[in-house]
Parts: sequence; C-alpha cells; structure tokens
Amino acid sequence: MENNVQPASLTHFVRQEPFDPYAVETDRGGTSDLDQASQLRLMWWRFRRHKPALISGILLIAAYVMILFVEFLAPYRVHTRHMDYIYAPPQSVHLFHEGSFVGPFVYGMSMKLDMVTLQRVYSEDTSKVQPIRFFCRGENYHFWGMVKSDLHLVCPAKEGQMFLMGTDRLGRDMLSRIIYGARISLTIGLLGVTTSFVLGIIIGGLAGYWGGWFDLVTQRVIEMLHSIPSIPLWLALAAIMPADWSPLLIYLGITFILGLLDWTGLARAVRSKLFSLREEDYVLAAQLMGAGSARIIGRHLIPGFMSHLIASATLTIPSMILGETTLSFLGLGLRPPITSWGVLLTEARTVSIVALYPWLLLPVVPVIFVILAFNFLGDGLRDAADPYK
Amino acid sequence: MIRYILWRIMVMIPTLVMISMLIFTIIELPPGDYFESYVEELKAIGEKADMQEIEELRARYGFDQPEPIRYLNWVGGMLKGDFGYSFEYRMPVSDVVGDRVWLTILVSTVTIIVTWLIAFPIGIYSATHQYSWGDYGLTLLGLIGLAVPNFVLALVLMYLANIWFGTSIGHLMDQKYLNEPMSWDKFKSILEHIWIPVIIIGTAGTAGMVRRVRANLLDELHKQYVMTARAKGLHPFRVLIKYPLRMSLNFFISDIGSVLPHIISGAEITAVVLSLETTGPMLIRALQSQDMYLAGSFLMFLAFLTVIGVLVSDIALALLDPRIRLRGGSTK
Amino acid sequence: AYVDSDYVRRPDLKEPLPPIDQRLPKVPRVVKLEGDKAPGRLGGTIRMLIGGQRDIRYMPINGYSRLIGYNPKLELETDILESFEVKEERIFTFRLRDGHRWSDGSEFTTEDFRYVWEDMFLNKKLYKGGIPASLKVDGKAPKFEVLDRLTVRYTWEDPNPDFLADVASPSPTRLMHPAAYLKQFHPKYQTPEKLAELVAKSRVEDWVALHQLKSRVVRPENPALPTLDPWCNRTEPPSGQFIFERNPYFHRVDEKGQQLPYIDRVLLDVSSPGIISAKAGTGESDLQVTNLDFSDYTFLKSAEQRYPITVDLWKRTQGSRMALIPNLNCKDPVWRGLFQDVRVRRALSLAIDRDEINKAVFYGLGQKSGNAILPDSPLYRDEYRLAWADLNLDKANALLDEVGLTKRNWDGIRLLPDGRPMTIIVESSGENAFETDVLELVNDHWLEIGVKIFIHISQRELLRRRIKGGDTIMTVGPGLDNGVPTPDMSPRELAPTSDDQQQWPLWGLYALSNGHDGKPPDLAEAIALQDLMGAWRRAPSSEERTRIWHEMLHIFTDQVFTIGIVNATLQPIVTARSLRNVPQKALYGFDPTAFLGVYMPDTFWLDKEAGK
Amino acid sequence: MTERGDLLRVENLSVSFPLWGGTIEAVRNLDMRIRPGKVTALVGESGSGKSVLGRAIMGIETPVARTSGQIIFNDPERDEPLDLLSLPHDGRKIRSIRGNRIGMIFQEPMTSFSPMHTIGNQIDEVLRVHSILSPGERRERCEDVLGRVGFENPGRAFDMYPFELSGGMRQRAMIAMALICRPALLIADEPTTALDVTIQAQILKLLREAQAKLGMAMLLITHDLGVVASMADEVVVVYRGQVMEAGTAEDIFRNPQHPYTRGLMQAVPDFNMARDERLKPLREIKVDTAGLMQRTGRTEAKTDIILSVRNVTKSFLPKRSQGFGARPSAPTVAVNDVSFDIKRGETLGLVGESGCGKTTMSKIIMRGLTANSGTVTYNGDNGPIDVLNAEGQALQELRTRIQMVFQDPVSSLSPRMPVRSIISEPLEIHARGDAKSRQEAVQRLIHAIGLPDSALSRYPHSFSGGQRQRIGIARALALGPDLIICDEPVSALDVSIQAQILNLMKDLKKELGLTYLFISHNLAVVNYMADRVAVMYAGRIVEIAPCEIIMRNPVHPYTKKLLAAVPLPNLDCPLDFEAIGQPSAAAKKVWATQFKDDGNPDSLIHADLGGGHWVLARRNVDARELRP
Ligand SMILES: Nc1ncnc2c1ncn2[C@@H]1O[C@H](COP(=O)(O)OP(=O)(O)OP(=O)(O)O)[C@@H](O)[C@H]1O
Ligand SMILES: Nc1ncnc2c1ncn2[C@@H]1O[C@H](COP(=O)(O)OP(=O)(O)OP(=O)(O)O)[C@@H](O)[C@H]1O
Ligand SMILES: [Mg+2]
Ligand SMILES: [Mg+2]
Repeated sequence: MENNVQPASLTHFVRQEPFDPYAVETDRGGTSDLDQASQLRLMWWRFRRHKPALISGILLIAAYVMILFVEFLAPYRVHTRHMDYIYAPPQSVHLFHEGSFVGPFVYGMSMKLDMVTLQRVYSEDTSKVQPIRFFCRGENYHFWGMVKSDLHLVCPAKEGQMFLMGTDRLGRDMLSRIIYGARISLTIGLLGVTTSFVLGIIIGGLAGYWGGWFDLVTQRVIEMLHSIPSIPLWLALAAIMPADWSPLLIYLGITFILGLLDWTGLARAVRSKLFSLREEDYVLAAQLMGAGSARIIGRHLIPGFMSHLIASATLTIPSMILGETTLSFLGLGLRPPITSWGVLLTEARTVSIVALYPWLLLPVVPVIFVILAFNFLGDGLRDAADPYK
Repeated sequence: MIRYILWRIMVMIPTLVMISMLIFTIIELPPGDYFESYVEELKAIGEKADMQEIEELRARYGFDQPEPIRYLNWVGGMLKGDFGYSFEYRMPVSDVVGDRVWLTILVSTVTIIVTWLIAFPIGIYSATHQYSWGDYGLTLLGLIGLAVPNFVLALVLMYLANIWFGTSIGHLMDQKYLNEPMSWDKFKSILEHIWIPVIIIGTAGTAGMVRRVRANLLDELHKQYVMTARAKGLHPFRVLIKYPLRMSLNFFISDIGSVLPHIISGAEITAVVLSLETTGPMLIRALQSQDMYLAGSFLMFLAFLTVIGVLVSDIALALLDPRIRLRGGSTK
Repeated sequence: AYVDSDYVRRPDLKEPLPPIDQRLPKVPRVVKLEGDKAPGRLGGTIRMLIGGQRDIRYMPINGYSRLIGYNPKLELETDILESFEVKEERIFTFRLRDGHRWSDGSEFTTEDFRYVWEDMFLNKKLYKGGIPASLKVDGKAPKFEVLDRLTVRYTWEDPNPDFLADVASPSPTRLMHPAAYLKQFHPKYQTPEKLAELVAKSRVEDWVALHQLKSRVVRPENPALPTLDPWCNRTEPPSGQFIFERNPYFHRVDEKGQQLPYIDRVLLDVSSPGIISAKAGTGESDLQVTNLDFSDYTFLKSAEQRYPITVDLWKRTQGSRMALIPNLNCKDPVWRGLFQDVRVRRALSLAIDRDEINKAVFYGLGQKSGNAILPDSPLYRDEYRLAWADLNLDKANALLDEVGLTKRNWDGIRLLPDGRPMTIIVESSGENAFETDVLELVNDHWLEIGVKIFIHISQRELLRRRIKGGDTIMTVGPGLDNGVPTPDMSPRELAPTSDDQQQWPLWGLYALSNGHDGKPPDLAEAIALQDLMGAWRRAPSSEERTRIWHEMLHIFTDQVFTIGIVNATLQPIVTARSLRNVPQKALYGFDPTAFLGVYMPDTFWLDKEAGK
Repeated sequence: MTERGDLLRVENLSVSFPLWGGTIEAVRNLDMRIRPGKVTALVGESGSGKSVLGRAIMGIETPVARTSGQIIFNDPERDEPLDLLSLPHDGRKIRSIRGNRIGMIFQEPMTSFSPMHTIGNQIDEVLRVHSILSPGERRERCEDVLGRVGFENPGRAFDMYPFELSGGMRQRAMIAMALICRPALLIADEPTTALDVTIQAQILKLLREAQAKLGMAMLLITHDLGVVASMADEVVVVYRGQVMEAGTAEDIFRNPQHPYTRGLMQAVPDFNMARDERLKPLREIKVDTAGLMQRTGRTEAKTDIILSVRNVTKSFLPKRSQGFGARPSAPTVAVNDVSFDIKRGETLGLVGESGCGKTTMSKIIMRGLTANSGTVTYNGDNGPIDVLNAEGQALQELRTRIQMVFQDPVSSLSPRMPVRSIISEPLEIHARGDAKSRQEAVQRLIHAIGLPDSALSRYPHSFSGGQRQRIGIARALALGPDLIICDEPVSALDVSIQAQILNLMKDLKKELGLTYLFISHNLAVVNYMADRVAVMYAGRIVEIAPCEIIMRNPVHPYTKKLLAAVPLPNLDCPLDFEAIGQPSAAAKKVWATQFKDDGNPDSLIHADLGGGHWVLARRNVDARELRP
C-alpha cells in the first residue's frame, strides 16, 4: 500500500510573532454590557432579532391594550341596531369621488327588499358621499360601564352609516362587534391557558420528577379525566353552574372549566419528558447543590423542553378561543348578549349564512391573526430561550 | 417488564371503578331523567305523553330506587355483559351502537393516519428548514386550519362540495346505501364522502401535530449525538429519523392514551354538523336526552379504551426510551 | 273499477296480494280533489329529512288517518268510519267500513276496539290507572259497547264535547289496535312458554314491556305492526334511513278510483337538525317542513334557481310565535304580587314595539298581536289581537307608576317595593334562534319603562321543572297552540286546566288533578275563566259555545295573562317541483291541522313529466 | 513537501462563530498536514480550537460556523485528492468518507451517544452504512472491536445503553465506533481523558497497532503531553486557532522554541517535584482566596476526621433483561465493602481503573445514589451527621458543606442556563447574600478559574471542554464547602489551565482548610495534589497509603501496574506497551496469590503495613510477605 513516496516529516516551524499569553482573555469582542446582561436581557436581545416574532409581539400587545379601549375604538356600540340596514354587506372605503380626492369616505347605501326571496338587496348610492370622521363625537357609551363619553376613533358621517364589515341580522355593525368581542376572546384564551399550564406543569412536573406514588395517583386521575370525552364533562359541569350566575361569572366559570380540562395532556407530556430528563447529570448536580424539587423542575427541567411547551401553549390558545364555540354549539357557554368571537361565529352556523351573508364569518379573521401572532411570538420566545442559537 | 405490565393492569381495576362512579355521577348530574326529557320533547311539538307508561318505565328501570343501588345495578349488569337499555331507541344498548362503531373507527383511523402522514413530513421539513419560506408557508396554512372552527369549515366545505362536486351534503355515504350491506358502490360512495370529514377533523390536528413535531425536533437537532451520527457518514435524513425524531416521539406516544378513545368518540361536533353516521352524535344525543344507560355504557366503553390506551402508551414509552424503562439505579 | 299502483305487484313480493277490490273496503272513502288540487298519477318515491330517529313520529301525524278528522276548512268529516252518530253530546256511535283491512290484510272490526278496551285498558298490568284520563269526564269513564261486527258505542253520563276533537286530534287516544297481531303478545291469548320465548327474543323484561314495544303507534318503530295509515314503516330501527311503503289496504281512493296514496314510498333520511335546511336547499328533500325556519327562507328561495324545488310559505297557527309568560304562581312574593296585578302585565305588553320586532325578525310578514287567535278562526276579532298590543310608553309608565313602582336607581331602572332593581330574569330553553333576538329587542323596549331583563337559558326539562316549582319569574313559550279554533274545539288553553301552562302552573295542576294537587286560583279573572270552561263543557249548542268562547277570549286577552308579540308568522315548506297537490298557502301547526295531515299527503303526487 | 504524499493537508483554514456582539474566531488561517500512517499530535490550551479543527475536517461543524480555506484529503484508496470543504454539505461523497475513511472520536463520550439506542446498535450502524456485511458478521466484528478496546464482556456491552456505562467505558465504546471501519485517518479528540492509565495504555497500544497494521494516520488531540510523547511522530502546537510551533516530536520535546510551547512543558506536573513546589502555569492568576468563598461562622473542628466511610456496598441490577421473562443476570457490584476516612484539610486521592466504582462511590457520599449498605459519617461544625440517612436541616447542611465536581462537564451543566446563573445557583438556593453580592461573588469565581467576564452570559455548549470543566469547579466552590469531591476535575484541562486550577485548589486548601476527595486517572496530578492515595480496583479499595509511599513503594500488583502505565512527557521514557498494554483481567491472572480472592471475596481483608499503609490481601498473610 505504500506505493506513494513517503512524505518528508515536518520541518520545525516556529511562529515568529510576539507571544502574549493573556491574549485569549481579550479575545472575546463582547461589549461590557453584554457581560453584565441578565438572562432575561439576553433573551430579549435575541428575541429582538426575530422580526416576525417582534412584530407579532407588538401586535399582540397592541391588541391587549386595545381591549381596554374598545368603546372608543368601535364606531358603534355592540348592541346598536340599524333596522334599515339588516344584513348589509361590507362597505368599501373610497378616497376619490368622481376623480377628486375627498379623503376616506363611503357611499351611502340604499336597500330594496326582494319580495320573492325576501332578500335585502343593497346598492351603493354614489350620490351620497359620507366622509369618515376621526376622533369624533358619535354614539354615547359608558366607558367600562362607568364614565359616559361619546368620543370615537372613527365615526360615520353625520346622518350616515359606515359598516366596514357589514351588519348582522339585527343590523348591528360587525366591526364594532368584533372589536367588542376581542375583550372576551383575548382574555379567555390567556386565562384558560394559564390555568391549564399552571396545573399541567406543576402536576406533570412533580409526577415526572418524583415518580412513585404521586405519579401513580396523578396518572390515574389524569386517566380518569382523559377517559371521559370533554363534551359530557362540559355538560355535567355546566349543569352544576348555578342558574342565577351573571354572564361574567359564567364566563369565568367556563374559562376555568376549559383550563381545568386541558391540563391533563400537558401534564402527561411534561411527565414523560421529565422521566428521561431527570436522569441527566445536571439534575443530579442541582440536587446535590440542595435545590428543591420546584427549583429543579422549574429552572433545570422545564427549560429543557421549552419548545414543546411554547408550541403547546400557542396551540392551546386558539383551542381556548374557539373552545367556547363548541360549548355554544351544545347550548352551553357564552351566549348573547355577551359578545365574543366565538359567539359571533356560532351565530353564523348555518349554510344560509355561508351562502348569503359570508361576511358574518369575518370573526375568523381576527382569530387567525391572533393565532398567527401567538405562534410567531412563540417561535421567537423559543429561539430566544434556545442557547444553541 | 411483564411484572410491570401485570402491575399496571392491576392498577387499572380501581381506576375503572373510580371512572365508573365518575361517569355515573356525570350522567346523573343534570336534573331530571330521560322520561322527563322525553315528555318535554313530546310536548314541544304539542303531543301528549302517556304519563302512565312513563311511570311504569320509571319503575321498571329502577328510577325510583336510590342512586347507589342504581349504580350497582348498572355496573353489575355491565360485568355480565349487559350494557343496559336505551330508552330513546327502546332496545338494548349494544344493538343501538351497532354499525356506527365501525363507521366511526373508519373515519377516525383514516383521519389519524392522514394526519400523521401529512404532519410528520411537514413537521420534519419545517424543523430542518426553519424560517425558510416553506416553513412560513406551511405554518401559515396549518394555523389557518387551526383558527377556523371546525363547524365553520364543515359548513363551508359542505356547501362548496355540493356546489362544485355535487356531493350530497353531510353523511358518510349516499342515503340510498344506508341500509344496504357493504358493496363496491357503497364503498365508493363512502370514499366520495369521507374526505370532507377527514379534512375538517384533520386540519386542526395536523396543524397542531406539525407544530409539535417541529418544536420537539428543534430541541433535539443540536444535540451532540446528532453530530456523532453525522460523523458516521449517515445520510442526514436517516440521522434525523433514527435519532432526533425518535427522541421527539416521546410527546407523541404519551398521547396515545387519548387517541384510542378518540377513534371511537372523535370529533363529535363535526360529526353532528355533518350528520355522520358515527357514534359521536349518538353520544351527544344520548347525553342531552339523558338516555342514561346508552350514554353511561358508551362512556364506560370509551373510558376502558382510554385506560388501555394509557397502558399502551406507558408500555410504548418504556419501549421507546430505555431511560424510562430502566429507571432503577437512581432512587431519590 | 279501482286502480292501484304497480308497486303492489312488484316482483320481489313473496306472495302476490289479492286484487284491489278485495283490499279496499266495500265503501272506500272517496276523496274529492277540488280547487287547486286534481287527481294525479300513482307511483314514485319521495324523500324527507328528519332530525332524529324519533321523528318518524311525524308519519302517523302527517298520514292523518283518523276515525273522524278535520278537513282543510276545519270541519269534521268521517275518515276511517263509514258514519257516526252523536246523541246529547254524550252517546257516540261509530260505524266502521265493511271490508276495511289493516295493512297486513287482517280485517279491521269492532274486535279491535274491544281488544283495546277490555284487554288493554282494563288490564291492570298494561294500564295501572285503568281507562286513560282523556276518556273520562269528571273522573267518570264511559260505557263501551260492541253493537255488532262494525258498530261500537261509547256512552258518557255527562256531555263530552271534547271526545270528537280528541278523536280527530293529531295524536288521539287510540281506541283500536290490530287485535289479531297483538294477541300473540298477550297472556290471555298466548301460551306462557311462547310468550316467554317472545319476551326473550325481544330482550325485554316481561310481556308488558313486550306488548308496549310491539304496539307503539306514536313512533311506528315496529315494522310488523299493522296500521291503517297511508304508509307503513318497513325499517327496523336503528337506522339512518326509514322506508315507508304504501299501505296496500288503505281505505281512500280518488274520484277516478285510484287507490291512495299516490306516492309508493316515503324515505325518511335521518340528518342532524342543523343541516336539514342546507340539504333541503340542495334538493335533497322532496317535501320538507320540519326543521325549517323562517330565517332559512331566503336561502331556500335562492336555491330554487339551482335545484328543482319550490319554496312556499305557510302560516303558522300558534296564537303567538313567541310569548313572554309571567309566572303568576312564582315563589317570589314580590313578583307574584306584581304579576297578579293586571296593570303590570298590561304595562309590560304596552311597552313592546311589536312592529319593530315584526320588521326585524319576521321581515314585517308576521302580524303584530297579543297572544290571541288568528283571523282564520271564525272566532277572530281585532280587539282580541290588539288588546294592549299597541306601543304606548306613556301609558305603560303611568300604569307602573300607578302600581307604586316609582323609585328608580341611578341607571333608571325601577325599584321593586323591597328595593331590588326591577330586573326580570326571562328563562328560555333557547331552542329557537330568533328568541334571543326578540328578547334583545324587548330588553331595549322595556328599558324605556325602567325594566331590565336578563336572559337565562336552561335545558327544557330543567326549565319545566323550575316553572312548576315556581322558581321562574318569566318564561318564553309559544302562544296558544291552537290559534284557529272553532267554537266546538275546547277553549282549555284559555283557562287554568293543566300544569303545563306556564302562566299559572299551580292553578292548572289543581284543575288537572281535580283538586288533589296544586292550588285553587285566587284571582277573580282566572276563576271566571275556569267557570266558563266548565260552562263550555256543558253547553248544549254551538251558539252557546261560541258565546262562551268570546267571553273567555275577551278576558284572556284583556287581562294579558301572557304577553304575545307576533303571530301568523310564516313557515317555509320545500317541495320538489314535480310534487303536485301541495297547497301553496295553508295553515301550519300541530293542532288542529296535524302539520300536513289535513292537506292529505296521500293525495300528493309526482308529476314525472314536470320539467326538471 | 511532496504534493501527493500528505494524507491530509489543511490550508489557510479559518472557522469562526458569529455571536451577538462579535464573532469568535476559533481557527485562524491554520495550515497543517498529516502524513499517512503517522501520528500527528495537536496540542494546545483548552479553547484553542482543536476540536473545531477536528470537526471542520469531518465537515460536521454546526451550520452557523463560517468556514474558509481548504482541507485536502488524499485518500490512498482513491486517486484524486479531494477538497473536503468544497464538497456539498452532507453530500454523498463526504458521507462516504465520514466514518469510513476518516473516523472521529469525540471529546465528550458521555453525550456523544444517543441515550435511546444500545451501544451496539450505534456502533453497528457505521458498518451498516459503509459495508455490505451480514448482520451476523457485523455483530461479530463489533464485539471484536469492543473486546479490543477493553470490554471484558463485549457481547453484553453490545446490548447496553450508554447511561449504563461508566465514563471510561463510553469513551472506549466511542473509540470502537471510530475504529470499526478501519479508517485511513482517525481524528482522536482527547481519546483517553476518561480512562485510567492502564486502560489508557491499552487503548494507546490498540491505536498503535491499528496504525501499524492498517497504515492508519491519526490526528491526536490531547492535553496530556505524556501521551503525546509516547505516541506522536509529529506535534503541532496551537494557540488561539493559530499554529505556534510545529515539528517532529523530537523537535518539540527536545528543542521547544516558542515560549508558548515551553510554557506548556513547564506546567506539567512531575513525579519528581518537591511536595510544596508549585506548578507554573502560563498565566498566573492572582485570586483573593479570602474573598472568594464566603464561609459562615467557622468554629474549630473537634475531630480531625471530616468524613468516614464504612463498609459501603452498592450494586446495580442489570437493566436489559433479555426479552420478556428471561432470568435477570447477576447484579454488577460497583462498590464493594469500601471503608476509608478523610481527614480535615487533607486531599485524599482516589485512583483506579475505569469502571471500578469511583464515581459511584462519590455519588453515594453526595447522596446522589443510595448505597445498599454501609454508613458514611460527616463530622461537621455541628457534630457528626449520618450522611446516608440525613434529612431536613442536616441534609441541607451537608448540601452546603460537601460539593462535587462532576466527571462529565457537559452533562452536569444545565444546557439552558447561562454560566452566570449556573454559578450563582447554589448561592441562590441557600439564599446567600443579595443579588448584588451574588453577582460579585460570581465574578470573582469566574476570574479565579481564568475565564473572562464575557463568559458569564454564554451557554455551556459554546465553551470548549476545558472551559466547561472550570465552570463546574467554580460552581462547586461557590458555597465555600468544607469538602469537595472532585471527580476528574482536570481531566479535560490542558496542562496550563490544569496547573492554574490545581494551584488554585491547593491555595484554597492551604488558606481555607478545604478538604478534597480527588478522583483522577492522572497519577502525576494525584501525586501533586494528594496527601494520601486510595487505589480502587473492581469496587474495592486495594491499597491506601500516604502519597509518597504509594508512589514510591507500592505493594499491590494493581498499583504497581498503574504506576508503570503513567505516560511521561519525556521521549526518553516511552511506555512499554507490551508490558502494560494487556487488559487488566489478563493482568490479574499473574498477580501474586496473596492478592487473589479465588472467587471468595470474603477471603480478603485490609492488611496494615504501618504508617497508614493498608493493602487488600488474603486474611492469613503476614504483612511482611506482602512486601516484595
Ligand atoms: N458552537 C460554538 N459556538 C460558539 N463558539 C464555539 C462553538 N464551538 C466552539 N466554540 C469556541 O471555539 C473555541 C475553540 O473551541 P474548541 O472546542 O475547539 O476548543 P478545544 O481546543 O477543543 O479546547 P478543549 O481542549 O478545552 O476541548 C472556544 O473558544 C469555544 O468557545
Ligand atoms: N446507573 C447505572 N446502572 C448500572 N450500572 C452502573 C450505573 N452506573 C454505573 N454503573 C456500573 O458501575 C460500575 C462503576 O461505575 P463508575 O461510574 O462508578 O466507574 P468509575 O470508577 O467512575 O469509572 P470511570 O473512571 O470510567 O469514570 C461500572 O461497571 C458501571 O457499568
Ligand atoms: Mg475540545
Ligand atoms: Mg467516573
């Protein structure tokens, strides 16, 4: 095999540059605030680089801030009816009228009831230009049910209408209803997810980490909860919700129920993951340092599958937001006059709506946006928490 | 291992007893009983009910007895293979469930398989091509599926399917095959119809699965053992399949527990909307009309499946991950 | 010469049926098809959609073959009977058609009546309480006699004007059953061994259950049970599709001598209620009324263009499509006091803007009305309909002030005497989608008079129980069941007669139980109604009954015991374009029109030539 | 240089890692070459880019890394030289080289195996990819290799899971995996760090043989200059990703020119050093030991024995029962009736063969494992504590008083915590100081172990092996314990850092009276550190004595063999592979009869030879008989 010429051995090479044994220590070109930065800060820096996540985060914050001011943001109140504009389709916003710039405006609408099909046929009345007003006086409302005001972000022209997302069967403005609905839908998801995550992580974490009897018992409990499909559970739990609860209490109750039923899956996932993770040396190291179970689970084990958790959380939020639609379907859950996206969607649950008034399905759009935003946010968080990035 | 399985099976017994109690409470929880709801149902369209007959039925099925005795009767009956009597259908529960179980299993298995077949490749792709356009696009698509409530999707698809393909709305087959034995035509008809429920039930699940597979894979992809495997000269795809994927199956397997009962009960609301001939709508109906033996026995059956599912999941988890199986040395 | 459908001669029949004239009674009922109806052609299958297996119960109602039944003008006519005779409003003699047969070919005779009377009603096991309450007058049962093979007689001591109405009702007390078939399940006619075998085969507990199972006519679930209806069930439940086949022994023929029904088979497809309108709108039903709502109309109508269907609107017969019903027997003493005060009820009624509701929810096609009868009834008067039904907020406010409800809270809501805000919890079973809309509108209207409502939805049985227990203050329900009464129909809905009456369940129960249960009415007007009800029973002539009806209607509407909103609302009906003889305009309701019953679906026929 | 002759030429290679706030240039414009059939040693401090270079050659560096330059591989079985860097990433060609023509032994044997698959499965896989052997043949070959890397029962090892093996065993499995395809080039990244000297010798012998028989060339990355001296033909010295000095082993050892090389040479501990002589690291770190550890009210101890271990036994049940229902095989006795004492302020060295139960023993002391029997008593400030049964307050005290440095630096650091949190964690757990003072303490510690401040916000995976080990040490020091159990604390360190750390530990001991249980394979280090040394073999302590006695006057044949196997950084005393390179099981056969148990473990007791010198021998033997 030695058919090659054996290469000559190395000549003795010595680097001639001056040698500084301390050079290594200055090697890392980090800035000093980087050195001081806490773990959170670091995560934030990394998070910032993930543009979709950043945008999503901002959007979500905006959305949550928005729900504080829905009365101001919505052009109409939730329940304001326009009997002359039942099932009006969305109006489009124009800028130019007959070639000249007017600013954003909508054309007036005229309605004709088709007596054969009993359908309301709307047509644009291009003679009526109704400019949209901003920061304007419109309908009265009670801000958070208390302070009386009539200031709106946008209002229709005086004596005019503006239904950018159309109206429903009572002539209520869908846009306003969607804006109002955000209040419940955005919080129900978060509350529910929090409930289920707190329960899931704590119970699953302890079961996975301690194992033994605790695990055995919780597993059986989970098994029991798992083994009963959610619908009967809902039916039963709804049956025991007192008849004279206020809508708000029912809302909280349902959120809690949603969360309460959801933790089992997560708990099992956490548990089985911890089963393998707890054998790692760093867990032993933490134990030997005297760390308690909570700390080990919380700081050492859980971060080890943050991705899964974040993915689960982002997946759970939509199912929470939409969970109430299922409930409403069964005649449980939220009901009008409470307005949430789920309620709005359940009101659109017949084929005739799909066929004739498809804009009533528009509440799906904010749901999609929120879910997308949560997902990208989740991705960003995941990456920010990922040391390998 | 065998001892472990035996021990787990032993544990199942008290669990099942507890579950049966829970189920019994659940179906007893709503006030009233079947007969009351039956009378109401009749009255709703203006009919009169024969109160005498109702009272007799009540007495015959022991509704005048205290609850613990009824519970014992029910459980005792089930142990003997008698699942009780459906008031609504006026026949033994086992006859009522009949065919529906098979159709349900068909729909659900197809859905689950389709979900897996789609979700795993996409999840793997998304994880390995993180933040590529493909990843974003697929994510978007999946999430839209997740964000649209099933019944909206069902309505829209149903409507479109009818307008575009002329497929009859809802159901698993053309009505004319309903009472017929299985035949090639019937099968074709089922194939024609099954895609709608599969899409509807599957989308949300697929999207969720994709996200989870992706997330779990991302956690594993940077581990040292992946590098080792690459250093062996393995094809990257094989590396992926054998190591990180297997590691990330953990979550997936711990879910089996709920997959089994899902196969039977699955996606009730969709089934109701589409009026599929599956067990889901029947269960809801039974619950709502408080047809308690039907609901109870059916739930018990589901519970049994779950318990089996959890067992299978535990065993599979142990088989999959030796660290779980061989947990012995370190006792805290 | 009679003609029958080829269907009865189809090759897969095991035994050929006897010829047509042996299957018809000697004197069949000849149905005159006049007006927009005309004799049609035999044959064909139609499809209908039902919302659940139990909805096959619509078949005997729609089939509407009764001993005596109403015609579309709501006059009584003999149907199964060849003739009948009423003496002193208490002696009823029925004569059957000679040669009339059950759907299995066995003869239909007085034996079938006797069997029911002696072997069922009087059998302590089958009927613990003996003769059904609906046949008793003041707790006394009639005397039953078989006069001959074809004649029976029922004799009461006192007049029983309800009897014929019951016989003609959509679900009458069954006076006859196919004895020949049922005897095999009766220990009197069956050996114990064989009976035990049958019991075991059907997996029931005892012969009583077996007999009940096999003899159910309300839901024709037993394909083997012979019937007199136009179609008989051929499918064993459970199933997703029920096939009803023509009854080859049906007793009606058209003028041309063709045996009815025209349609050979009716297929009932089980669907979930939610998609029935969608399916009907895609031409999957040839005759559909149930599970369609007015709000589906536009969609259905637009589907006319795509599918060969016709959509018509019928008029619902309820006294009010939806009524708000204050519970005069509620437990809460404050509310009870208020509701028993007629001024409060009138004020609430006056404050509702019925025109707006009509316009918003019913496209202005309904009729603003209190809970009263429809113009289609001979008893109709505008004053009943409009009693306290015009929007008048001033008057309403004045009335409430008069009652003493003058104090208001910061929100403008009136305060009850005990200081609570005047918030009415309106409970509903929430089954009709439009209810919440209407309530939302009502809420806004009532806010104007300082009354707030809060809607609570609960399951129907739970709700019913709460009503009876006096736990509810106000509920939502349909108005009078029968909005098109004739003087001969019982005015029982106007007086306390039953515990189902949501405005006075306890008083109703008192009447129903003959004073054993519940409470006697203590409100003068209610007592008056009860007395009038008694008077109607004993009234010897139609004129007298008319007078009593008017008096009761006056009290009932003037007192606003129930707050009706809109009636004469419309009900869409979808028919295949080729289906003939379905009236375009008609009344729709359970009692007395038996849904489609009085329009005789057996005379509907498929015009195969009709353009698709 | 002949163009064709070099097996591998690295030309102008640069590898850098972009990080937020700057990039890390791990390798800069590096040139080097490897001759076929020769051993080129790559030495250099920890973090100087050695592993990165190795990974770059294999083309498996993480995709974030930016690589430029050329790596030309001239496979004798191919005609064409190949530029490995220009090959498509994970393409067919490069894959056919990886594992097949170039094998790699990873530095971290603990985590380099997938925990879900058996060792055998993972080794076998290489053959599956690169050969066309039948399963039976493959298994045969795997077992053969496993046997040759020193597994006594290769068939059993084949079916074991990585976490069932000791660190050294895993490393050997790793070596087996790298060798199985008989590559032309073996990149051995610290192949023997986890091995004791005897096994190390055995492995080195194996590598030698492979090299000779198959003409395999080797890139040997190591800190151990002794190993370099015994193995290398050529030596390349790198520092900060650059070559400082390169030449034949002769050149480097006999005539080191570059100050860095010379510095490294001087930092190696030597058997002939005086007891109190200090090692001379490249960079001396001045640390304020007093401020380093915050000790709480220290009272003068009453006893001078800080920890006493009595008759501790621990056995592991076999994990993989062969299918269902097979009879479980006999348990592994990892620690067998071990007793010893540690005196306050002393360093007890624990040496022994890989897999003899050292880690297990230390984990038992830490309460990380439960012993089957025996007692461990800790004499703390507040009186004796029964370690194995302590609960509550007493346990918490133990947790602050006894700390451990783990053998495997990778897996003992939480991968998702930045170094700052890792080091301050014990302080947080025991609520020492406030956030600010903890922050300061962390900075002092990180300086003490010679890492810059910027390291604080990085995650463990971005450090080199040695850096990680130091983080582990810093963490152990944080609480200011009395007793630190160091399980191979410096095995992953280069000599310079090792000197730094050892000095640090010595200073701490001197100034604060720390006590160490010092587990190591490196006898020179033990010699430098330990006051007394215990030698373990197969779960038993076979000899225990003050350091000088053991080193100069060993009695037990195993100790002798151990000492003989120490490679010295001196070309004049190479290892005698023939003598020491035989497996220990074989070597045991030739032990003198008085040390053999003849299948009855009870027949052996510890015989006192005086002066604190005990040795495990037959009950009835006279002490004098033991001395040769
Ligand atoms: N994935 C990575 N990301 C960022 N920096 C890295 C990465 N891998 C290695 N480094 C850095 O590159 C430098 C060289 O690391 P390398 O592992 O090659 O050192 P080494 O010479 O092998 O040291 P040791 O002897 O301690 O193992 C180190 O400073 C390390 O921090
Ligand atoms: N969790 C475990 N399960 C089963 N066997 C184990 C386990 N841990 C260690 N062993 C076995 O116990 C014996 C001693 O292992 P230990 O890790 O203590 O060795 P060691 O002396 O530290 O070796 P090294 O120097 O290679 O680290 C080995 O045979 C090993 O296979
Ligand atoms: Mg390295
Ligand atoms: Mg070890």
